[in-house]
Amino acid sequence: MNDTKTINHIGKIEHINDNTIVVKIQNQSACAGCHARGACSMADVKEKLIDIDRNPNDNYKIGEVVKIVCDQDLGFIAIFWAYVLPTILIFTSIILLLKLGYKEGLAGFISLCILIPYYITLFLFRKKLKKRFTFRIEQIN
Amino acid sequence: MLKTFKLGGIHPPENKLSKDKPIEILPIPEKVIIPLGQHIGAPAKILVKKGDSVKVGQLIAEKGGFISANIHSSVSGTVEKIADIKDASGYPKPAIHIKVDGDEWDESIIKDDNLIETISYEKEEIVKRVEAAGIVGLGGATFPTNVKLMPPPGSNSEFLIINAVECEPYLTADHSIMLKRAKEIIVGINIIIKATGVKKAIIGIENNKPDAIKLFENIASTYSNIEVCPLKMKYPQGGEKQLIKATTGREVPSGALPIAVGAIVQNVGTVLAIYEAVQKNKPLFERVVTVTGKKINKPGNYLCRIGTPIGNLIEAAGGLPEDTGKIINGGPMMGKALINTDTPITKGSSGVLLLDIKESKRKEQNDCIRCAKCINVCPMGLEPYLLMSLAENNNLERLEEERIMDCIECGSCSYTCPANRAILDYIRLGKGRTGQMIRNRK
Amino acid sequence: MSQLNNLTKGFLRENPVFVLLLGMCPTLGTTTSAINGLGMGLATTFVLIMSNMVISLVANLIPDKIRIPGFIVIIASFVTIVDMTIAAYLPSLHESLGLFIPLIVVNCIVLGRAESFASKNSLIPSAIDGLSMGLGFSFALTLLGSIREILGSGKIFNFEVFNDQYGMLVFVLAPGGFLALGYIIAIINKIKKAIS
Amino acid sequence: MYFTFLLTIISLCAIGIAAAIILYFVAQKFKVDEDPRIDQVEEALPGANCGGCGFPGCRGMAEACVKAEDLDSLFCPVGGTDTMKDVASILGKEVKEQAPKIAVVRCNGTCENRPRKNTYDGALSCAIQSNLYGGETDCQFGCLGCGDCVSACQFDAIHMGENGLPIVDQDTCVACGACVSACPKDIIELRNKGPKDRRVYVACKNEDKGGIAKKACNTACIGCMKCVKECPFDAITVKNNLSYIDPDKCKLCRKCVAVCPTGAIQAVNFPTPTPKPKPKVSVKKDIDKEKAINKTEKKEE
Amino acid sequence: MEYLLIIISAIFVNNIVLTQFLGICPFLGVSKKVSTAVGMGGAVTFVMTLATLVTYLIQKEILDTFGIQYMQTITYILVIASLVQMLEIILKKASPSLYQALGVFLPLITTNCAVLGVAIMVIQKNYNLLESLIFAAATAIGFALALVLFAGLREHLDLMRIPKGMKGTPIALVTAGLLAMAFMGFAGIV
Amino acid sequence: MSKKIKSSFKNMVLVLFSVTLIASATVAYVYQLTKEPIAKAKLNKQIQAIKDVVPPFTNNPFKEKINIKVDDKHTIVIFPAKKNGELIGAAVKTYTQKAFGGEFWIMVGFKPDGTIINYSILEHKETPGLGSKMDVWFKEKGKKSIINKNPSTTKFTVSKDGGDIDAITAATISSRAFLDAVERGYKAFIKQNK
Amino acid sequence: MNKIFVSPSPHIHSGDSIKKNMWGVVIAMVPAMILSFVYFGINALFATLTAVLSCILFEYLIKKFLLKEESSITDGSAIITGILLAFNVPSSLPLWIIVIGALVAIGIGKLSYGGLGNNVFNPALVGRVFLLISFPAQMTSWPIPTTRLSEKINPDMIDSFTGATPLAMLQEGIQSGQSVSSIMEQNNFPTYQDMLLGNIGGSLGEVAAIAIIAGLIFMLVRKIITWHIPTAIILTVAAFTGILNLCSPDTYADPLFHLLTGGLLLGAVFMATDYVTSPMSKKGMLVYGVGIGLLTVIIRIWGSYPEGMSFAILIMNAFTPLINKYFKPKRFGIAKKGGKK
Ligand SMILES: Cc1cc2nc3c(=O)[nH]c(=O)nc-3n(C[C@H](O)[C@H](O)[C@H](O)COP(=O)(O)O)c2cc1C
Ligand SMILES: Cc1cc2nc3c(=O)[nH]c(=O)nc-3n(C[C@H](O)[C@H](O)[C@H](O)COP(=O)(O)O)c2cc1C
Ligand SMILES: Cc1cc2nc3c(=O)[nH]c(=O)nc-3n(C[C@H](O)[C@H](O)[C@H](O)COP(=O)(O)O)c2cc1C
Ligand SMILES: Cc1cc2nc3c(=O)[nH]c(=O)nc-3n(C[C@H](O)[C@H](O)[C@H](O)CO)c2cc1C
Ligand code: SF4
Ligand code: SF4
Ligand code: SF4
Ligand code: SF4
Ligand code: FES
Repeated sequence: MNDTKTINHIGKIEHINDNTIVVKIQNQSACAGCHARGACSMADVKEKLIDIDRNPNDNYKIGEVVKIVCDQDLGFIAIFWAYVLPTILIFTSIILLLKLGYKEGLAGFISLCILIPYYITLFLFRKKLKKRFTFRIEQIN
Repeated sequence: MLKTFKLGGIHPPENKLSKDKPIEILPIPEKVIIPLGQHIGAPAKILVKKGDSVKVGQLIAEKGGFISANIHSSVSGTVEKIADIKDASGYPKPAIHIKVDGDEWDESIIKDDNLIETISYEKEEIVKRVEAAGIVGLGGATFPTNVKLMPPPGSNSEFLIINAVECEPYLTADHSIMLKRAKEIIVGINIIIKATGVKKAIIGIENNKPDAIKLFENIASTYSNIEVCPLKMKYPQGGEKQLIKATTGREVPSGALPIAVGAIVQNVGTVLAIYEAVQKNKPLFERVVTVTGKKINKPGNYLCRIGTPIGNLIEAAGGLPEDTGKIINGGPMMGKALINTDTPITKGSSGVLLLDIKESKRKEQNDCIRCAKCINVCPMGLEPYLLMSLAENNNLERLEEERIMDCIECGSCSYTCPANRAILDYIRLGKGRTGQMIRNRK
Repeated sequence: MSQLNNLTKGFLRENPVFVLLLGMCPTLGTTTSAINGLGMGLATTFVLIMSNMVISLVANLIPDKIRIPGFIVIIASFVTIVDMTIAAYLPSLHESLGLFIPLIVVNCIVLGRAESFASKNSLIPSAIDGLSMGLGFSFALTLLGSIREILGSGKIFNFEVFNDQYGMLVFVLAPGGFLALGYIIAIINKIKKAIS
Repeated sequence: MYFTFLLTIISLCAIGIAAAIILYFVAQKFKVDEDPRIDQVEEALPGANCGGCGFPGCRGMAEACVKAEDLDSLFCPVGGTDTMKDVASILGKEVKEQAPKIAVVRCNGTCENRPRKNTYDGALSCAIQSNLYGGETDCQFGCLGCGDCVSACQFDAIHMGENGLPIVDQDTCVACGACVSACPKDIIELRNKGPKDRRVYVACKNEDKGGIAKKACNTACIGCMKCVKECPFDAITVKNNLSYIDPDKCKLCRKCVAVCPTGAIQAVNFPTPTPKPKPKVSVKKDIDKEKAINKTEKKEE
Repeated sequence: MEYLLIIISAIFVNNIVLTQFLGICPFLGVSKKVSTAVGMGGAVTFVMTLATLVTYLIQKEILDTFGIQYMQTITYILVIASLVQMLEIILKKASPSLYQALGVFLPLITTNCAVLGVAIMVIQKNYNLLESLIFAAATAIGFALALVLFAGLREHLDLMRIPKGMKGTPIALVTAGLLAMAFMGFAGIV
Repeated sequence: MSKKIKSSFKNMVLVLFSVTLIASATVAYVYQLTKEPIAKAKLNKQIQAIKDVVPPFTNNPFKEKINIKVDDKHTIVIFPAKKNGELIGAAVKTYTQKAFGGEFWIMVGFKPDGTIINYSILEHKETPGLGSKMDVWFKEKGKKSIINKNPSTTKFTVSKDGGDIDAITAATISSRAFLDAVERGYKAFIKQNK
Repeated sequence: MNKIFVSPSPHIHSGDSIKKNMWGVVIAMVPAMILSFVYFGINALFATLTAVLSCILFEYLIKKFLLKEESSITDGSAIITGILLAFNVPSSLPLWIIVIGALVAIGIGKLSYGGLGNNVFNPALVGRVFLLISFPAQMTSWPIPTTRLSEKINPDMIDSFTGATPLAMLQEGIQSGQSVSSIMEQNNFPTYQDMLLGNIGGSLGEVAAIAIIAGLIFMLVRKIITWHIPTAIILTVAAFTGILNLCSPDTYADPLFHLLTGGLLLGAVFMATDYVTSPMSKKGMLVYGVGIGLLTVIIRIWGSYPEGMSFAILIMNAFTPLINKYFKPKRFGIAKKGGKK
């Protein structure tokens, strides 16, 4: 009975497949609140498609506006895998390489390359991760 | 060190003006008004029509659902009309109006005062009799008692806790019946023990009633399974979760019922009603009501019929004082303010309290100064100031996260707040809306 | 919409700083004095006008999908040019603006106007738009700079208004920037409301 | 010197091309298929983000407009028909004329008309008061006067009048409906604004039987059916002892006003006084006109 | 010890938002929820570190060797812009579910002046590679700290009765100013 | 408006290539134009700094400068000023790390015997209006001044610490740091001059 | 029958009020105030009067003319702000600076947020720190208590310690390479007894530890504040400086010294405890107190300000919403983490 706080996101149902519902969400950009939204960034306001496991006997319709809910902890875990761990990797490899007497340039380059196997590993584990990151869908009101 | 609950709590001035007053029997009024919804749950269904003549104790409305209760006539006479009255809820609700004519009791009721100690009924029979008698919790929540006596299958009921705390200021109704009907109450306890199969009964009494403590300790000493537990005074010790914590040290989990920790809580008045229903076949049609207030001439405890207009009680206690500002059905902390004295006494009315104008008026409300005093007094460990502002902003999701549904509406927070904030007003609003949201979700 | 309207909108109605809240970093970072604010504003104005003009010319030649990198390169070039020019001819201003000159590149106003105006309009309106926005930005920066300078050191454009013994240093420092801007925006909101 | 020149060009071009290639793939992977018309429509909308249209904010509405087959079911109350026309012209769609609406307070239970029987002293909120009881008067349907509607209005278009009833400022009200949903008693209704702001409506919600209603409030609708019989256009119905004038059928002839024995029917903004006014009726006519004579703002508690 | 000083300086003493005035837009724009702010911190840390690493290499290996330091602004901004976007593609390819979870959790982090600013600053400060990276990461943490504090304050202010005229940006700026004032207490620690 | 160019791969690469090409060419061109003035401005600043603190000279102090490396980041530079080949003084670029804002650099002019001729502030992060007052403070008269004083005869610490120089009001830290920098330059200069 | 009132329960109130609490604090500050008059003479009186009156005036004017709300000056909070502002400045401070401080405290620190209860930073400290940063010179020249002038002072040395608080003297000494014990043995250095009685240089209200402790006891007895925040601060500072002192007694002074100087007690008792800007739950208060303690010591010992209390409190004010969010009171019926249900 811990307080599991959740994150909600409004999206719209894009398709409904046999066992997933695909919901399109608008990724708020940093300037979501401002008039020049989309202008201030290198990247526009983007949409993301989210797959959600479907309960066979629900009755959502395409185009319906729904709420996507995921546990806040999941968000943090995602941040960890996507950002924190690679940062740590870069740092450890650079420190190690510099200690081993590599030149800065080379050390930097190698540690950049370390990210490649990292993402390959992520790729290999994608099924497992998929199980981890599940979302719920809720009707609005 | 006397036991009490740990978290929060306040010490409002007791003002138990009618403490030493014996129970007086109120003359039967000329007319009674018996509302159909006197309990939690579905209103009862009317069995009589205009012009019918009824006897005291006759079933006039039958329970309208699983959680509901029978209603019996409290007087003999004729049904004058069936029409809406504004009851304590402040909204017009259907009620049976009966014109009184003599005092003829239903034959099945045993009218004498003899103590019947042997319990000759089995479990199921007891529950049936309680159900038939229309008994609801007299501690204020008016939950149908028979439902409470049938713990859900699989639950393990260990304790019966008798709520003899009466922590509300001013009220002395429970105190007075404890002094007068102690023996019957003990039999009633035994009946409940038999019905529910609990191993032990604990009578929780606050130490502002030493006479009652002594009396019950004396009687209970002959029963190995009944124990008196004197408690240190603190409001809201009468709240069932607080009482369970104080007497057994167990904490009812958030969102759960007392039975989750093996406890069943009954008010002393309810116990007496159970005794009368089971042993004397007497339905619940009268109760003891405290009539009190600083300006009132004769504060006291009156045994009166359900349906008696509050005005009659006030008359008996010396009439409505000149500068009455508020008429409260119940105690000052949890009672409901009434709009006039026509409102009838119902099963759940434990007292009538009159406040003068000065006491009645609320002071001006200020912004919260975040003094945390409300947090310190909240017996449920909530953050009333936060709940209030979330409720003002209608942020239902956060309200749920902040456990607004745990609030027992004891009012300690509003009582304490130095900024005079109407905390509980808003919490109630938010609680209602949050509850609605949760129900919708299901 | 007349050109005049186009020209004046940047001052109050669509002032990039006070109303649109864009480019806060240079706004706060360079306004320790009126002159610095003005300098930064003019530098940005130059970049705005030039990039707006160039972009309005080449917008149709750039495929949509590399629109943004294309624009960035153009803007960055002008920024670099401005940077070098100031370094060459106004070395002391260059020193006080420091890091914020290269950061004009990421100033939301520049890319924002390129995207939302210049890429859809022709040369002249684009130039006017750039000028208008740029002047609005300069105006805002100068105003903020003057207020901070007066309160902070009793001077405005380096002219002594009162003895700097009475100046409140805070306003020259970081907190004062936030505070001054906060209250200016509050006042401007009030004025806008009074007008409408 | 030419060497630097060359180097500059080479390195920037290399980076530029690398960026181009990366961004090409980015573009391929993230098809931003946002309809540019959404932005245009959003720009055409007033940007009040009030939710009056039923969508979360103006952008939601813009999306809905772009996606929708026709615009019949979509309406921005703030911008009104004009805005919807603009939107339609952006999208090349038709727009149905929608009669402009305005919030109307359907209670006339002023202090004179509806005697106070007790004094409410709880938190200043209609929602809380209505949870507690029926109100200070004997009419449990009428306005409670704590001004939840006033605080709900984003447009500052509704104020508490001196008579304890809310008054809608007909120039500023955009008919967003926020007050309608805020009122726990359902007192406020969005009605057609009417030609020259003229409207006829029943300013009462009391569903009690005639006697009870009349006792509670001088100007209550008692469900006497006179207006129903009088109305030449069949615009009036009585349900639960309460009369209702269908704004789409009402032709503003004001015959009903004349026959109403309690003065529950209001006719506002007509130049001449109502024909044959009934005596003993202290109805304040043209309440809308005295919009906020006195801007007694709801005091913060 | 030197690294420790860099870290303390970047987080507290010379906090990027509160004293350096960089990254104000996201600071004012996305600081609505505490949990998001924490998440942003993680993301910004990675992006800043990575961007600084790449730009550092470019500076040393290309710009410095060829003597074309003046191309700094153009190259940096291009590199940073595409780097961030590339990161997204890679992440999406590598782990769609992770990518989706981030989408629900985080607002898009856009390359803002803070990233570019840090990349330029490490060159100006003459840091070596490791110092640069530590500085970048610590700066990002300082950014996150300011963001989280500010998000907390704003969540709180949302429930308060702020005067009409001050609501929104003005009070946010005033609060930021007072926060900056409080942070001046760290002056001189390094 | 006219048609947009399609986003085909070829187009994209081509267009971006041309954009970068033109951009880099332009920038490079402007660079060529401004290179000289920038260099001159930089030089001017340094020369000016030297000129500010030593009497008129005829040599090129840059050519004769002496670098004294202190550590990785700090190098004290001595610019000898000669008139007609005779050493008339030197401008010493020196620093301190004890400042309120971390470190700052100053240029101090010494007579050959170490007496201070003048000084100027090169770069600093001291608080404007407070620590930054050092640009004039130590030139003023009396106990504030360091001009014409010789660190070997005058105690170059603030009076609060028992020295002979008055600190800037409420900026003792900057004052200490300033004197520290002067002292450091003095020592380097004297050592070099021996 | 109009006089019958109807309202939701509860129908009675404890009678506690904002006024009672605020005036209680004012009373608790009286001893320290009186001692400040004794030590710093008429200047102290003027400073206090100016601060209090201008706080009240600004509160009245801004509320009335800018916010257009009912004035709230009688609730006493502006008076507290005024007194505390005065307590936090040297008695020699020009009065116009105090007026500016009051304007900042009330205008920026309090009423910009909507007044009592809505602000997030302690108004008096906002005013104080604003002044400290804006007018460092005036804010850091401390007159010596008049009572000290006469005794045991070597006239030659007056200049070297005029305007020095014990903390500043210590910091200067350490920077010039002396050891703590040698600094403290200098005969113009105040003794612990001096510090306890307030016989030292410093701001008006921070000098007399004993008067502040009296105020603390008064507020605790009257249940105006709880013990959590002051205790947490004092214990943290004592523990932290104690450890440092054990490690290197020459560079770090002992805990008692730190506790008795630099407004630590003043802050811990009167300013950190401000309801509005401190956390709500008991756990939160402890965390807040520990935070203030740690920051104070860090700023004092390693920062450039000899005195760190004001900054520490302001910084922790900023953390307060987060603390409130993550340190909830113990809920009834919620088992500790991990336990089921
Ligand atoms: C839907 C519902 C079901 C309940 N079921 C039981 C039950 O099975 N056993 C029981 O002892 N009480 C039951 N209760 C009663 C509550 O535990 C409690 O006694 C009642 O709400 C009054 O408590 P209070 O006066 O402390 O608020 C139930 C209440 C409700 C609303
Ligand atoms: C704040 C609060 C105070 C209460 N005080 C009392 C009390 O003093 N005496 C009592 O019998 N019930 C009191 N109750 C009701 C009890 O919680 C519970 O409903 C009752 O003891 C159950 O017994 P019953 O069903 O026999 O009424 C109180 C409830 C609450 C929420
Ligand atoms: C905003 C601010 C900026 C400061 N800047 C400086 C500075 O640039 N140089 C300095 O020596 N002290 C600076 N100080 C430190 C104080 O003035 C400090 O009290 C002083 O240095 C030591 O006191 P004293 O000079 O009166 O002995 C600053 C203080 C503040 C509040
Ligand atoms: C225990 C207590 C301590 C207070 N401390 C301060 C304080 O340090 N500074 C201040 O301006 N006001 C203080 N006040 C007054 C008041 O709470 C303060 O002005 C509010 O922050 C204004 O919203 C205090 C009040 C109380 C009850
Ligand atoms: S009414 Fe609710 S919130 Fe208030 S003290 Fe009681 S349980 Fe806590
Ligand atoms: S008791 Fe009142 S003033 Fe104090 S925190 Fe609770 S709501 Fe706020
Ligand atoms: S009065 Fe009602 S309908 Fe009109 S604008 Fe206000 S809230 Fe909307
Ligand atoms: S109209 Fe409704 S919301 Fe408005 S004051 Fe009356 S009862 Fe309240
Ligand atoms: S983030 Fe710095 S200008 Fe926008």
